[in-house]
Amino acid sequence: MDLNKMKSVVEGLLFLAGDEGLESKQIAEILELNEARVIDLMDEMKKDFIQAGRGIQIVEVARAYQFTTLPEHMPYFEKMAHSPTNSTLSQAALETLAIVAYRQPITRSDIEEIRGVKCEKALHTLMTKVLIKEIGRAEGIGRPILYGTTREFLDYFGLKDIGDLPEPPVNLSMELDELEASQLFAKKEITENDQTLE
Amino acid sequence: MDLNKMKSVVEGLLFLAGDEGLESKQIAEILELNEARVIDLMDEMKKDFIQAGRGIQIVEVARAYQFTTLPEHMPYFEKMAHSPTNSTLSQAALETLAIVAYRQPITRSDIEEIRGVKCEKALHTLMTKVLIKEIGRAEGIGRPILYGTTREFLDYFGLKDIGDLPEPPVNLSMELDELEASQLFAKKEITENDQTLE
Amino acid sequence: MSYSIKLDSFEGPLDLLLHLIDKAEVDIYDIPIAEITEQYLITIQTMHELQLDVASEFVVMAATLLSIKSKLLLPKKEEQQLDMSLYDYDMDEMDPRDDLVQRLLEYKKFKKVAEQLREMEMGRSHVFTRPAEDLTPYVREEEQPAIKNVTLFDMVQALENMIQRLKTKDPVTKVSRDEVSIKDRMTEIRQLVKVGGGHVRFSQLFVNDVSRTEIVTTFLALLELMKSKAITCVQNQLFTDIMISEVKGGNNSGFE
Repeated sequence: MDLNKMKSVVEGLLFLAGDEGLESKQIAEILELNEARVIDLMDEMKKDFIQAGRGIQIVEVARAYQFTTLPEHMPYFEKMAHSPTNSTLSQAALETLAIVAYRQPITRSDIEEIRGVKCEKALHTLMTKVLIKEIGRAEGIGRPILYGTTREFLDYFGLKDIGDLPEPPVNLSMELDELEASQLFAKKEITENDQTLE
Repeated sequence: MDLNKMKSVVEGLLFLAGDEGLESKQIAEILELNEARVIDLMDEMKKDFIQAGRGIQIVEVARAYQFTTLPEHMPYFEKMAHSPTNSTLSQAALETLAIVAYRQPITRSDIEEIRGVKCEKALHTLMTKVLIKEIGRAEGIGRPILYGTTREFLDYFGLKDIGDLPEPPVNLSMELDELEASQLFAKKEITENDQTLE
Repeated sequence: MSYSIKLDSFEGPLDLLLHLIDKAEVDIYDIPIAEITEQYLITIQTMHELQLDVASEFVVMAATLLSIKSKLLLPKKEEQQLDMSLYDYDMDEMDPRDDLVQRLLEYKKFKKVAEQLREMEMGRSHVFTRPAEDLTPYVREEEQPAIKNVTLFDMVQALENMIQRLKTKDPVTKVSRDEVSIKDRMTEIRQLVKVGGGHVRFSQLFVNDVSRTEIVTTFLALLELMKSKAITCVQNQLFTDIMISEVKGGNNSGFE
């Protein structure tokens, strides 16, 4: 594989990796190169990107290479976020909203459990748009906030009441349960390993 | 804003937009340019990307510009990525989909009339994959459901819009004649070459 | 028949007919009905002998072919007389094959298009993209725009996408300590069931914002109790809570 092809493949890889990024070791495996060679390659690419005036840059976060946008372009991204054609909800917000709708009342940590990622920002967005609200506190330590959907949520989607929500196309609730279960089992393995370590 | 800055900003915008993409109208709003100028700019950037041997490309899907990786790099991504098209459709589903795409809005019985077989299962598959949806009811007895294609349909096949569908063959009975004609032309060419060789 | 055909590879009677016409290398506008009908019937017969499911559509088409064949055999005059009462005079000239030819051409058109779609599908499956970034960080607090263009469907779709995404992802591994033993939890559950008069809802087992480990332990404890037939679990409907009930006269200890 020549240098240009390598750079081209790495660009595709980093594009797909998103904010999880890729470590030099992972890139080395995929390209079948040694890691030192990859580190050199990445340094070279960083410079290439700056020199070419590219709109994305390569940064290293927690030992992983990832693409990010340029800070000086911030005003345009703000505009994009405010664009009337773009005033829909982000995928993250939609997912969170769906989980709240189908599983309310639900705490933040339960939502995060299902989604596998933090959702503080998404919850904040949904609260600001009055699609969800605090509907109480769970019992127990810390008495975490319980979230539920609002009247505005029903209005917006033209629902009479929450029981009016559509059956998900696939057997969503079962899938969710399975997913939770599989994550639980993954956890169980870890716990058991832990015990054997003791 | 100079051209290079514009291109750089657009790159950042498309990077953030991911698989949702951005329409020329949206880009025009954000950059405060007119839409025609944006379309030119995008055409130019498409070429730039190819020329520079970039690892991502600009494609137009469902009227929105988006970045995708290059098909020739597929082997490197298989391990880590999710494809917009991860399983292929059955022949029955594909034929049914073709009929819906070209004849929408269309009822199930009209589709079955054309295919000569029942297609309940195929329709169900296509609905589950959100490639088609109910877009209304026909007049008359039973008010049967009318089906049409979705945005996901465009995405699935990488189509700009529904007008981007391949032209259906106009006159199939001509095929034989065309074949003969093309063979004649081929023959003629050879004859001509023959002559020039002489 | 001089050639063999894969019987299960036909999408329907029209597909089979197109295949036979292709093989016979005849003009679709001038189908030798007798010949094609014979081959069609042989194919159906073979399907039957191989105990393949011959869908009713294939049989209906056989009947159609036979009917066309017999119409063609009728002397022209008689046909005219028969038709006169039913159709206009200009219909007299109609070839009984016309309807079928039109259907075949129409179907063939979509078969061709389907082929092209197949290629496009393949092309698309070779490229990848990334999910859109959450733009919320770029939104200034004071002016959150109202939502637009979001449908219920979008929401459900988002959930489905998430499931697909999570399914393909390796679970993130974080090590934590097991604080409550399964045995302890089993005892607790049995107490809760007793306090609840023989029943307790699944959700009631988690009164506070519990950790994953606790959920796991509870879950495993439940499985143990079910295995030892000390309790039963019933869920009436999707989304509804699971009801945990004591088994009357079941294993009272719940322990091995």
